[in-house]
Parts: sequence; structure tokens; C-alpha cells
Amino acid sequence: MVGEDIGERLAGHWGTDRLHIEPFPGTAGKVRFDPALVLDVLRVMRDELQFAHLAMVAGIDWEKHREVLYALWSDERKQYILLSADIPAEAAHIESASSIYPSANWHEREAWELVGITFDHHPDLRHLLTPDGYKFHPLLRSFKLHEPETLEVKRRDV
Amino acid sequence: MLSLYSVAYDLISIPLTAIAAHLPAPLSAWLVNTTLLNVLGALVFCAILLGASMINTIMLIWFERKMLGRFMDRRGAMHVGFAGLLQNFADGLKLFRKNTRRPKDADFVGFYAAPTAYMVSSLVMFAILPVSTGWSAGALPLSLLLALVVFSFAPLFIFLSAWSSANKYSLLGGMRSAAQMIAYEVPILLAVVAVVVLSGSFDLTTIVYEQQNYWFWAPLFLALIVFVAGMLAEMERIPFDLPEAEAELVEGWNTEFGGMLFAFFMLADYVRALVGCFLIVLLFLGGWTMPGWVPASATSFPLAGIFWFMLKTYLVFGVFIWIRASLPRVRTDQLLRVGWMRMVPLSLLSIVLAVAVVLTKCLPVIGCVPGIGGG
Amino acid sequence: MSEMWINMGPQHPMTHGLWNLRVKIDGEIVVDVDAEMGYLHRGIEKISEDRHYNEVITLMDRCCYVAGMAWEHLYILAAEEALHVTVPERALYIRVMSEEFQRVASHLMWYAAFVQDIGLLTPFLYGMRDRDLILDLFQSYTGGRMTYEYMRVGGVRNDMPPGFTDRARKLCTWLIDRFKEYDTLCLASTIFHKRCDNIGVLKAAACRKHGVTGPMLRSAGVKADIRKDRPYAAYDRVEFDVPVQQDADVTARYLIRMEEMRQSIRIIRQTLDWLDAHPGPVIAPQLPRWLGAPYAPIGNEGYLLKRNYPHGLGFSAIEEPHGEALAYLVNDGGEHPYRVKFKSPVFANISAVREYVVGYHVADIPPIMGSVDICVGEVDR
Amino acid sequence: MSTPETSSRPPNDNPILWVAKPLLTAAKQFRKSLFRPSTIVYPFERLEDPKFREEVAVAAGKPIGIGAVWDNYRGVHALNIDTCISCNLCAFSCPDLCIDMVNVAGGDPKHPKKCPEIDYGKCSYCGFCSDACPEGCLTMTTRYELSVTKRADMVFSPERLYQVYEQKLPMNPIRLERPENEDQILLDPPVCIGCNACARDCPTKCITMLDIVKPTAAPGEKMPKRIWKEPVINDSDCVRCGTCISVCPKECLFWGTRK
Repeated sequence: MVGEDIGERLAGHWGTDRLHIEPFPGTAGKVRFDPALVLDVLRVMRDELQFAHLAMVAGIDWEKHREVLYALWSDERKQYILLSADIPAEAAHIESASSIYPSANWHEREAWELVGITFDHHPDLRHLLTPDGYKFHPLLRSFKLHEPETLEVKRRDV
Repeated sequence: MLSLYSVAYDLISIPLTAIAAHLPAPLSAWLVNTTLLNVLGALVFCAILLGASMINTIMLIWFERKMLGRFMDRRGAMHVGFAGLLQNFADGLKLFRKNTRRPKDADFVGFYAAPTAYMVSSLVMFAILPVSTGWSAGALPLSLLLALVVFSFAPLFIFLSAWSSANKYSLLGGMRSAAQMIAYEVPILLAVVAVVVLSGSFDLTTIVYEQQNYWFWAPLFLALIVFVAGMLAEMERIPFDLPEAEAELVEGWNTEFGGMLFAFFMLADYVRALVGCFLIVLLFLGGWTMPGWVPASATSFPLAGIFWFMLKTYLVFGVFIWIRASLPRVRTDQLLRVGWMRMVPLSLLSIVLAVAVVLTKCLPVIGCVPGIGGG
Repeated sequence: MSEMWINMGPQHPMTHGLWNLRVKIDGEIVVDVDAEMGYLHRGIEKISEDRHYNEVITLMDRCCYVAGMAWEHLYILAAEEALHVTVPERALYIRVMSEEFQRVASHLMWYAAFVQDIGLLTPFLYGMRDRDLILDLFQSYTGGRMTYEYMRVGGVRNDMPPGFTDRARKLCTWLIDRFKEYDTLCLASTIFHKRCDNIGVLKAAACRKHGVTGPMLRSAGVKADIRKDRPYAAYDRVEFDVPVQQDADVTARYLIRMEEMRQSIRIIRQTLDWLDAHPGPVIAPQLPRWLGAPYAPIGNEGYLLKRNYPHGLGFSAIEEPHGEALAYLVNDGGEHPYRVKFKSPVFANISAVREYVVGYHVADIPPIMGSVDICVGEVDR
Repeated sequence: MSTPETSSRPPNDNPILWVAKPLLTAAKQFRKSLFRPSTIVYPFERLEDPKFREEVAVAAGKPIGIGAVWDNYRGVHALNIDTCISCNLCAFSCPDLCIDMVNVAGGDPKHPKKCPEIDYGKCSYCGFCSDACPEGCLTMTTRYELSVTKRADMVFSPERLYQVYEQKLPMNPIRLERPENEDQILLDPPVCIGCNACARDCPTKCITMLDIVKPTAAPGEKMPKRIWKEPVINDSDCVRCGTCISVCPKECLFWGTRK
């Protein structure tokens, strides 16, 4: 698997306590890292590991924390790699990737307005899809389309 | 010879004389007085001309819609009237009933005066251009010059309407339109000079008579190309419809106009298209004359001149539709470059050719090629 | 003349959808642009969190209204990975065929819109006419013309009706002939080259830097196509070429898309042959009953059933007609997806708009934006 | 970056032909469509009419109808009220919540028969309802003309849907097979109180209440002679509508698989 050298290279930089790589089917793996490292990890990804294309930045709300997910593509390896950083929900800040990958610009604007993740030092953090001055973050789990009556049903195998 | 004015005069004088016969003498003398009859006759003349030109213009729009439809593998208007013949009248009625709204910042006088002036200046052309022998307002010795002068009023009014409607698209479109029309006035005039050199007259009727034997399109082929290209630009039709390039400028200089004001622009555009085709037919395609090999029976029936003239006009317009159906639009700078750097030299060359043809007296030689209108 | 801002949109013939390109012009030269999106934002990602897995498919068709099948495919791949479902092989081939027909339909729609942008009115009708034939074909087996709702987790809804492959082959022959006609109307015309050559240039390095993918990237000389590089469904079992151009301008994108349509027809012909030879089931016989409609309408309206089913994450990438589309799906064991994230190729392509529009004429904006092939439905979602 | 290939771009200058080829192409099309353009004159010619399709596609050599088959079309629903079992599955499966179950004539007054009423203002024609219908009584037809002048006219009552059914339009023939491993409805016997609600409301009447003797007394004691009833579900008839689960007062029925 091509993903092995990625793990070695990353471990060589930061060890395994602040960053580890786990397998993810169909990709070179999913790297979980400390959000403080984001710029360094992305720079290594782009410059040393040839992931030249940032395909996606996604925010996921896990209620207790929020996850920032980057999908990178390498033309040389013909592989995607997923990078994921967990940030606390009460201080949802992470450094913007748009200084390294300019394509992160709009993705981060979208994640900011929909999932409520603030990207520090973003060049142009304006509303993209929602109207200017819109105060809600619709993709948070606390933003309900309607209040469903939750019915717990046990499932058993007899 | 039947002429339009005599028809109009008869139309008003015959009923008036009939009425006057039953009236007491002082009243009847006042009624059949020559001045009054002349004034009324002129009015009827204008009404006939206006009606005929409007009907022709609307038919031209129908012709374009149907023919463009066939180029595009579709049908065009087809439900109102037979084959959609009345569709444009219905559209006109709809536009007539619509509100016209003036944007807040638009200039009142310019906004309402410009479409009217554009329409009027286009309609005036019909009084100048002879359709057949005797079917014009009068024998003007410089009718060609007058026609071109009236024709070139348009950029002024377009720019006025664009400027006064206080819209950025209109402004851009108006400026493009003014630049384009001015750029193409020059080659058009130079191409006309070639025609004048060959025919030796500024009178359109004389020019047509000069073509009785040899249509001018063969000896003046270069001038024809320049003239057609210039006319395309003047009419603002694809490929030269940048002033109202709808892809980037919405509707160009008439973006802000709606209802009847828009109808004025729309109609005036087609009036100008019709006038352009008239001019091409008059200057290059022999007007209402037919070549000698056409049997006499085809040219001698009543109103034969008008019939052949209109047929040629519609054919010329058909070519314009064909061009519209198959070519993309060019860009402003390319258009202007073509205008100044290709069309002007070509038209100068065509003048030289015309002079050469006249000097060497070889017009019959070129004109005698079979099938191109030699007589 | 001083500079001024013009709003090209949201109601503007150039936009092909609802978005606003604010253009700062100096005379006829563009000096700055700014894209404003969001006029079509329907919150599809949010609504998906409130739908059964199969019901999300109805949203996918509306995600991109010219490439519904491709978006269904994108979602289905992610959902099947997250739900641990295996798919019968015949369904894979049907999906490939559907996606390729959708690619041709989408490119025809692009062709129609693009030629109209440069003022060619006639081919617009030709493109729409021929696209309608593909929609007829879609209708004959999915039942819908634009909103297909055809794919299901675990396969596709139904098999082809009898005589389908013959009709599809006939249509392929018709389309191949038409492509020649399209080329004569555009490439053989000098005015077309005058309008489209050397405008909207975005070179390969800049494409990668700004995340631009799809025909725009391939027109810059990068042979990147997810169907080849990371084959999904049955793409590793069909033969096709990835067209590449070097000039990175509008004409190059035109050529890329034309060649892609031909390659799509080539793929379709292979899949049709395969489908003729290999009858079989089109949906997996073993499906978890909790997949949602139509099998398990357990959740009454107002009830949300929490159950402990296997968790999973799904990540899928497909080569959509516009470029690289990604989906990331979180399955937390519930009836509904916990989170679905879609990455639209047009989203990234528009985000780089400043790179390929500034410096050209106002009149160049329609062909350039036309060559990007914008579908706002998938940008705003 | 992958290796750049040589540009296959055709030469873009043909100064001699200039614009001749596009003009000729357009003229060719003009000739082809002079008498019969490809347009369908819609209200008079209809694509779903096989006779027209035959005439145009075959006789005139036009591209119309190359791929047109209307059997699978998802248009207005047709409802056969007589076979409807009021199982609610269509309403459950609707993503747009546009189906309401309303009372129709017939059935006993205490438990009136309910049939779907569809609001076409909301319907997205996804076909999930007709896929879910276990009896095949709710199907989609080829009718697509739905223009109305009042918003209220968009709501099709079961009777109106039955009128569509009576028009005998071609109907979407597709029926989905049930997956082999789908859940069943299982019973938690100790909780059941034998109230008969499930058997009464079961649309397919696949639940029968069987007499059992509840061993409530200790062995040796005299058994109470009270007869308890317990639902027994006939799996092959069950359509998995879940009505029994929702009416069960004690929540003793649940989804599951029997291993």
C-alpha cells in the first residue's frame, strides 16, 4: 500500500501521539492530527508527499466536538488521503489552509457559515451560501429542521 | 403611369367630388379646392405608405421567425392565424397594452423621445426610397444621399436612449452601438460612391434605370460585400449584434425599455432591416427591373415592379437570416478592427475598380456573363 | 473612463442559473470579479440528515439538474460504503451506462448553452433536440426525464425494458453523426476561433492550486480523470481514452468535451454489449431492511427511530460531467445519514473565477463562463 | 502532473473557407426540416401516442422517439380503491409527506377504510409510494397534464385517483422484490395482554389471535380458566406495514429477525 511511506514520513515529523494514521478504504488512509499542526501537516503533504490538490474541506458537527476534514489528491500516487482534526465545540477555531492551498478559500467559507468553524487568518471570511448577517449555522445538530419525537425501539434477535 | 401619389389623390378626390356634387355651390367649391385635395392626398399617401411599410415590417419579422425556425429544426410561430401569420400582430397588441415604466433615474425627455425619434427617422426612409417607378414621394435628385443621411441618424438616438435610461448595460450597449455604426458608416458611404461612379447619379431611380441592362453586383462585387457587411452592422444583426449582445449585456441599449417603447425599438430595427434590404436591391440588384431573358409576361402584369422588388428584398433578407442562423457574434474590438482595417480599404479598392470599369467601358463585358443579370 | 462595477446576475443571460458575477470593468476590460453564490441554496446536506438513505436519492437529482444520474451515483457509492452493502455486477454496468449517457446529456446541455453565449443560435436547438432523445431513453427505463430516482442502495430500481439496448445503440449512432455537425458549426467557423481562442486561459499549475478539475484541468494538459485514476463501479472493465489538450483556453475545453462525448459513446457501447450478454439481478438480494423506503417505512412522520445498526463512514469520488465530485457520508447507525458532505466540481471551478476572467473583455465573459459549464444547483446544494 | 501529450488541436485558420462550412451545414438542416421539423406539435401530437411515434420516427426519418417507451413513466397516480388495504405504506414511504390517509366510503363506521390522498403541489413523482404498495393498487400512469387553476385542485382525493385508474392508462409495471433478509414482526410474549388491537387493525388480516393458557398460577395450584389470546403473525402474508406495532398498547411487538 502506498500509504505506508506517508505514515512513516508523518511519524518522523511529529511522532505518533499528536498524529496518527488509520486505514480508510479506498484512500491512502485517514490522518488524525492535532489541530495546532494543521499548517505544518498540510505543508508536508503538499511539498514532500506530492498531494498537490486540495479537493474538499468539510466540517462535521459531533455535538461534543467538531471535525474538520480535508481531502487531498495526489496525481503521482493516484490516491486520496483524508486529514481530520478534532476541535472543541466551544472554541471552534482552526488555522486557515488557504495560504497553502488557495482552493481552500471557498470550502472554508462554507464550513464557517454552515458548521460554525472559524478559520483564523482566512483572507475573505464572508458568507457564501447564506445571506450576509445570517446568524445560524444550519449544519449543526442543534439546528433542527423540526423537533422529532424520539422513540427508542429495542431491536432484538431471537 | 400608375403612381402611388396619383392613387392616393384619386382615393381622396373621387369621393370628395362625389359628395360635392350634392352640396350647394360655395361649399362644394371649398371642398374640391386643389390645395385641400393636395393636402388630403398627401395625408392619404402617408397613411398608405405607413400601412404598407408596417405590414411589410411585421411580415418580415414573421418571415424571420419561420425561416430561422427551419434552420433550427423547429417550426416558429404557428398557432395565431394561418402558419402564425398573425402572431406578430398579436405580439404587437400585447406590447401596446403593456405599461411602460421609466426607471427612477432615467431622463424623462430622452427616455421617451429617443425611441420615438428612432422610429420616425427609420420610417422616413420609406418616403425616400422608390419601390417601383412612380412609387416614391417624389423625384429627388439626391435621394441616395438623403437616404443615407437619414439612415445614419440612428446612432444618435440609440446613444440618447442608452444614456438617458441610466443603466450600465444600456450605456455599454449604446457606446458599442455608436462606435460600431460610425465605424461602418464610412465603408458604406465609400461603397455607395462606387455605385455612384458607375451610375453617374445620386438619384435612386436613375441608378435603377442604369441597371436595366447590367445589374451592378457583378462589376461591383467588392462594394457589395462591403455594403452587406456594413448593413449587417448597421442593422445590428448577428454576427454584428454586439450592442444588444444578450449574452453579456442583457438587451444592450434597450434593456430598460418595455411595452410600446420596446416595440418601437423592435419595429424600428426591422424597419431598418427592410430599408437595408431595399438599398441593397436598389443599388446592386437592379431594383424593380428584371433581366432581359425573363419573359415579358412576367414583368408586364400590374404592379410587376413592386412584386419583383419585394421578392428580391425578401430573398436578400433571407440571406441575412441564413447568416444569423449559422454564425456566432464577434467581439467589439474585432468588429471595429475589421471595420476600419478591412472594410475601408476594400471599399476604396472598389471605388478604384468602379472608376476603372467606367474608364475602360467594360461594363457590358462583365455584365454579359450569362445568368448574372445581363440584358 | 473610470472603473465601474456591473452585476452580471442573478438574473442575467450569462449566468445559466442563479448566481451573481460582479464584474469591475474599465471600459471593456475586466479588472476584477467577485462571485456571489447562494441564490439556490436549499440545504440539501441538512435535509439529507432527515431522510432515509434511499430517500436522499430524490434530493440528489435536484442537486445538479443536468447531471442527476451522476450525483445519484456519487451518493450511492458513499452510502454503500458506509452501509457495507455489496452490489450485483449487472447493476454496476447499468450505473456506468447511465452515468455515461448522463455525461453526454450534460455536455449537450453545455454545448447548447455555450454556443448561445457566443451568439450561435442554431446549434442551441440542435443540442437541446439531441439531449431530449437521451432524456427519452432515460424515461424509458427510469420513468423520469430529469429526476430519475433510479439508483438504490444495493443496486438500481429496475432492469431495462425489452428492446432497450437496440434503441440505445440506435441513439448512439445518431449522436455520433450529430457530433460532426456540431464541429462544422463551431470549429469550421473562423469567427468561432476569433471568439474562443486564447481566452480564459488557466494553466495546469494554477488549476491544481485553485482546485479546478474536470474538462478545465484536462484542457491544461493534465491527464486526470477519476474514472481512470481511481476506477469505481465498472470503469476498470471498460476501455476508453482520456482526452487532453494543451492550450487551456475556451477552444481547448470545447474540444475536450466533444471528445469526451465520443468516448462516452464508446463506453456505452461496451456496456450495452455486456448487458446483453449477462442477465441477472440488478439489486442485491440481501439488503438490511433498515435502509429506508420503500422497504422500511418505520419512521412515521414525527418519529425518529434510533437503532444500533453497524456504523460506517463512506467516501466516494466520481468524475462528474463537470469534474471531480466527492461525497463523505457518516452513518451513525441510525435510520438517516448523520452527515453528508458533497463537494461539487463547479464549486471549486467558480471559486477560481478571478484567475481566468480578469484581463479579458466583457464580451469574453460569456464564452469563458460558458466553457466552465456552470450548474448552480450543485454549487449551492 | 502527468506527462503532457501533444496537442491534437486542429488548425484554427481556414482563411479560404472562412465561414462557408457553417453556412452550408445550416442550409443542409434547413433543407431537411423544410417540410417536417423535428418539433412535436404538442397538444396535437403526443409522444406517448405509439401511432404518432411510429409515423414520425419511422416514416419521416426524424430522431423523435428513438428512445421513447412510456411504460415506466412516473406520472399521476392511479388508485384502485377496491384492492387498497389501507396499510399506510405509501404515506410512510413518501419523502415529501404529500400523502394523507383519508376516509373513504365503505368499511364499518367504527374503523373506516382509509385510502391515500395525494397533494400534487408537494409530490415529487419519485415513485417510492407505488414501489412500496404491497397490493399494487397505487401505481403511476402516463398522465402528466396537471394544470389547475386553484391550489385546492392539486389535492387528489382517493376518488379522483380512482377516476384516473378507471381511465385505464398505461401503468408503471415495475414491482420490487422484497429483500430476503428483511425484518419480521416479533412478539414479546410475557408483555402481551391479548388486547386484539393488532389483529383488528392489521390491513392484511395476517394476525390471528390464538388461545393460549397463560401459566400465571404456580404448578400444583388450580389453573385459572381464563383464556388468553396471543397474536400469531403469518409471515408470508405480512406486508411489514408496522400498523400492529404502532397500535400495540404495551409495545410488545417489535422488529427483528428470527434466527
